[in-house]
Amino acid sequence: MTSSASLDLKLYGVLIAVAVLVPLFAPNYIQTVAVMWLMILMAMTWDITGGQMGYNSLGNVVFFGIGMYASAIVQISQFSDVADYTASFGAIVVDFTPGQYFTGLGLGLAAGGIAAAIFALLIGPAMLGLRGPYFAIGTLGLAIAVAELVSGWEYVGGGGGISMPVYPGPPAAGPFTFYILLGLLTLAAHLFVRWLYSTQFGLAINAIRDDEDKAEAMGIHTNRYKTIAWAVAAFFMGVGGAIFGNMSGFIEPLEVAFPTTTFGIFMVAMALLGGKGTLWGPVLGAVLFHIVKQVTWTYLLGWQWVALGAIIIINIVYFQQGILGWAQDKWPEAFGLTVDRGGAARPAAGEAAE
Amino acid sequence: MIITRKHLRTMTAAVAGVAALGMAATAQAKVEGDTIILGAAISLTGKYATNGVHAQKGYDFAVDKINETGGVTVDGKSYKLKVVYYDDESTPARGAELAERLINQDGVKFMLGPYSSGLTKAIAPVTEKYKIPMVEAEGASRSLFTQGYKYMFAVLSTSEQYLASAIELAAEVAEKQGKKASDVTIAMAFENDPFSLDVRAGVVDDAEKFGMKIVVDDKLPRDLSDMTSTLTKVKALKPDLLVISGHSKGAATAARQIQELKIDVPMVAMTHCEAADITAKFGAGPTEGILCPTQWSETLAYKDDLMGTAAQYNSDFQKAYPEYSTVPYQTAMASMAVQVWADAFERANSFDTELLRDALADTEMQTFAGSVKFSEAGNNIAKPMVLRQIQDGEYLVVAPTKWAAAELRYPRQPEY
Amino acid sequence: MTGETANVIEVRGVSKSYGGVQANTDISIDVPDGMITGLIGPNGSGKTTLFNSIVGYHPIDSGSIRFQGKEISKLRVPDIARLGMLRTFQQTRIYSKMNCMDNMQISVSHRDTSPFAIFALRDRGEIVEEAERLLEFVGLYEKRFLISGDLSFGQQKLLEFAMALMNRPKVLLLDEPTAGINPTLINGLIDRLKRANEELGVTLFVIEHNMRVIMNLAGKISCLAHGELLATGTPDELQNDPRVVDAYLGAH
Amino acid sequence: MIDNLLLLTQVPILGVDLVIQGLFIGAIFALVAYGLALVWGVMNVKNLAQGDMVILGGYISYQATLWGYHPIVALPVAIVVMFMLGWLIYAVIIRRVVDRDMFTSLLATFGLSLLIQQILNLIYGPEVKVADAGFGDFELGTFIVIQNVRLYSLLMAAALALAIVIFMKKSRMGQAIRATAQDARAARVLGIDTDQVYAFTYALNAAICGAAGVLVAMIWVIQPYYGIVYSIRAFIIVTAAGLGNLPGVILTGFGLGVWENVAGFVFGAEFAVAAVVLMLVAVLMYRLVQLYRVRQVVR
Repeated sequence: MTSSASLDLKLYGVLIAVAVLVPLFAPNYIQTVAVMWLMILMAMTWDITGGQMGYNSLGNVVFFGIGMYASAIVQISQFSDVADYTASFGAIVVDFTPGQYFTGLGLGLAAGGIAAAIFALLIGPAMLGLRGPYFAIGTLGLAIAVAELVSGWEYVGGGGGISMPVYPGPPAAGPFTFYILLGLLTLAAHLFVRWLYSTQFGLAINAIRDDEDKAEAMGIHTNRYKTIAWAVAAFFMGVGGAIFGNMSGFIEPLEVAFPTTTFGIFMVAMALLGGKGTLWGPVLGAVLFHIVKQVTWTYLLGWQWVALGAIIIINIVYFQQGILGWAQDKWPEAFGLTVDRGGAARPAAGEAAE
Repeated sequence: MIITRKHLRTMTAAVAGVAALGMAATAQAKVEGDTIILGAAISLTGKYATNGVHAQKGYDFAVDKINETGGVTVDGKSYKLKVVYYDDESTPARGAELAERLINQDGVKFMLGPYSSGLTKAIAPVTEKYKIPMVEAEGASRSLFTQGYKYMFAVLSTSEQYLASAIELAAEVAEKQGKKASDVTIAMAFENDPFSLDVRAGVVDDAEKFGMKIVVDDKLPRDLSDMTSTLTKVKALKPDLLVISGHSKGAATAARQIQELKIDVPMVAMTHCEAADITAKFGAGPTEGILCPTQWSETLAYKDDLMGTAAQYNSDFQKAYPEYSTVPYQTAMASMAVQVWADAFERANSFDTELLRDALADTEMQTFAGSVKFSEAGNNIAKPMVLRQIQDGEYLVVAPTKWAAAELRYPRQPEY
Repeated sequence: MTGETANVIEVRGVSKSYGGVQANTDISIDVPDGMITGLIGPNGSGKTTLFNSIVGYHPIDSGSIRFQGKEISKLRVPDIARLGMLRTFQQTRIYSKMNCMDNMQISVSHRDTSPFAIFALRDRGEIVEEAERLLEFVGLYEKRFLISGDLSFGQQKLLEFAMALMNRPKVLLLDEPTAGINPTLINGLIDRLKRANEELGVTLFVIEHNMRVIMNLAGKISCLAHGELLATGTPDELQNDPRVVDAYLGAH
Repeated sequence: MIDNLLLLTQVPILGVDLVIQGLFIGAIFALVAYGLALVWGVMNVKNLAQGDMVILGGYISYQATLWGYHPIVALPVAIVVMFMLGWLIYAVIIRRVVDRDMFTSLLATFGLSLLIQQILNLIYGPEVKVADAGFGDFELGTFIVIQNVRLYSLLMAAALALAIVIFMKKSRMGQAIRATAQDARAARVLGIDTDQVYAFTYALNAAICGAAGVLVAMIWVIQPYYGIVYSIRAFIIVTAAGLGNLPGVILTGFGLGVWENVAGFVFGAEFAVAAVVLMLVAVLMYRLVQLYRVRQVVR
């Protein structure tokens, strides 16, 4: 197991190196790489329930949107009544001092994470009772329903959206700040998830994935574990949504906050591409997916979505275990798994291999 | 440990991939040889793509026309224009990302706007941040002009004027018939998106001004394909005026279902009639009498040296793009934006973005599509909105009176 | 006969029907503390249904089930498991994508629900020791880092048994522990069941088809037929009970 | 909302109108949902591309109008073309996901749905298209207008459903499909080529969608991205009605159509979609409570 720990260290090194080198040598790519951090975060947090616990959600994007709207409400209510602000169609503009702005931003990010986590804790016990495809369909429905409800909620501007407070200071500093925030969040989330998987909790959600009825029969508090796992994912998605909302500058329900059929599905595709249920698979999948997306978008204009659809199909149909899953099957030792090579094990008390 | 190295190699490759992308794309610049590069993120796919394509064709048509007639002269040298497009997929997040990309990676210094207010709202903060001037032709939401943007100029009239003229017209008609304007009842159906809600705000303001009563106020979901429930309400409440806005999709759905449910409201106004081509889709009979606000009409008496008169632009464009039976105003506005840029380059006589911004701010010109003079906020205050009515399958200007080519037919007498 | 020993499970007048089929009718069985009790009966006689009623898989129609004197017929599976009553499955169930050690570690009892327990690091000394000891006990120590799904069926059964012991239950309900196991290995298994009962003090309640096994194992046996309790007694008594012999002969 | 309810009590005929129009919408939903129930029940494939196949059928009828034919001509054409296309999709993609876990088919067909959308977008562009049937209408009383095209669609949907039911009962293939749905392994033992059955079932579903699409294009509007609307409703109906329950699917389809129309009227159109999707969540929750393995029946 120590080899995998040192491997982890190296990989963190690579990620941090990328995070430092991009602003230094490719400052034009800050925005693109910032979105890449977000993609990693999405794939990784999806994998907590999807890969490790066997609950394939198609609606985790709901936490992203809730976090975004929670932060918007908190940040705007620092200086104005939210309903007045949205009803004015952008006529109310406030120049912030950096102090005010960052206080609001800090509160907003916290609110985003907390609101999303609370939402997960509230709906978790009910939604997580659904199994298999019903959970997938139910969560998809939930995400669409919340998006539609927010669209009809005039307090937050409904379908008209909200302009977020403008970043104070020089123009290049804004993206850089959000780049750093997203990078740090992703790193923190990964470290947290890595720790989580190393605890009894990680084993419990793996057990639920492998056989939930057995886990119940063994007395595991399955509902508690499932709900907490989803809330952890929700918290990070919520903070991610809050940062992304501020980065975008303008948010609205259907396409920015709750993009069910884009980000919502991408996060699943990315985790599957890299290999679900592994620590680094979703990271690898997100990086590759993002690069492929950027390349097709640049060089296959008009065909990019066709390419994306084809990639998802090929990935799912022909290559389901994902890159790391495939590698794990091929070189199990490198992942700390032991394989029976026959004869190695001592036949124990008359129990020979059958 | 085999996998360790493998693993690392994959990661390195990924990093290298990102870096390679960076190297590959920064080659372009604002001016290459004798070509001025303009940049635009436009909706070529997704739900705004119909109008996105209309706008793109407008840009292309004007660029071709300018290049054919000698290009743009800056500092004694003649330059051709070229537009770099990216597809924003009709999503604001994508639009903002692409604007960054155009400016940062492609080195574009002169921007043309995207389609729709939502996208413009997403992109304007970016262009503003980098102090890159942008002339936009498709973002009419008035909230764009309350943000204090200094580098954004819009050639079109703002969205609250879209249907406001219909309200005024309804008030006029009411008074002519000896009723009070405040007796007029209005039914509204607006798509739940930034643009349409802005149009709605303009209608609400004007209705309040006249003291009119709003009896139906529905917001249509974005993937609407059926507005029966809204129209049923309209049918029961018999308002004097029905106003609808929901891009091309909303216009097509509304036109079809107004016919199907035999809605007999005396005055119906909706945006995007031309873009949705409702007369061709459903025939002249059912669409008779529908009022369509437009930024431009080929019957208006504007003209300029490049395009000639509005009518000439209309026929030239149809020659270039025979698939168009009528030229949508989105196209005309887009062409106008390119003309504004060309004019600014020549007046500034420089490629300095600050000088160009000032030149744009000082613009005072007439084009085939109307006069241009920007307010402090960047919107065009020299061009009115006109209201056309579908009369026997033709779009005829009925208001304002100054431009009217036909009498208003009231009440509308459709054949269902 | 078991007058002196307290009964750890008391089933009283339990009936259960599924969609019109009466699976259990008015069944009363006692499972004395610290002993091995057997449950036999031909196929379809309602043995597994009774097990499921006891461990909380479905509601019962009438009757009462007590565990250590506490009424449990309205509790759910995990709650009952946490009281200290576990069951194994006829179709062996383990966490097939995890290795044996992880299977063992997650099988510790879940009575402690403090955050410290939930988020405690795995691979802690005492747990590892216990897991290794029990794997040794069932003869799977050498295979402890194998993915459990790759084990043979018999080994999976042993692992499931070890996992149950890891939980330190008071009572363990075993559903056909020898089904599908190579007959030559059955003696080793019987031996382990007995040792678990004697050395670890776990009360066993065993469904078994194999008469030889159950006669060898249990001190007291109940026989079901057509959902009704036919007879209860020592192995000898049952073997000589004509009703039991009839039930089996009639079934075969 | 109160206003709308008041209006409904003042003009009760409105309610009748809403219900009638809802039933027409529901008929199409039911047809699409029945196809989904078929593939879901027989081969355990959750076809997220269901709605996109409907839209594809719609474009076939639009293409017919471009060539100068009446859109109704496209009905048999769409059935045949979509049947063949369904077979092809089965052979290339679905065959490989049939036996996989349940999530796989969801995602694979999501990819398929992206693909169909985008290809339609490339061919026809994103504009809204319609195929006008011009069947006219008649009035029911003084208020309610009924479009003949909707009435015919309802009848056609009913005829189609009936034909499928008879097919399932009487034909060899239909019997094979039902056998496979009950127990694929047993069907194989009995000598049924289940691969063939699966291919046929998926193709049949595609054909049903194609037919529904033709009706959709004649009644509403089509656009490459409209598929999701029909997919979601089909999933709601099948989830609520259960598999292999044709009367249930049809009733639920009608119910959903009416509910969507009435909810749009009462809560305002902006909540129509939310009302429908929340219905899905509510149905799932209800089923969950039903299935909840508590010792005592939930009170």
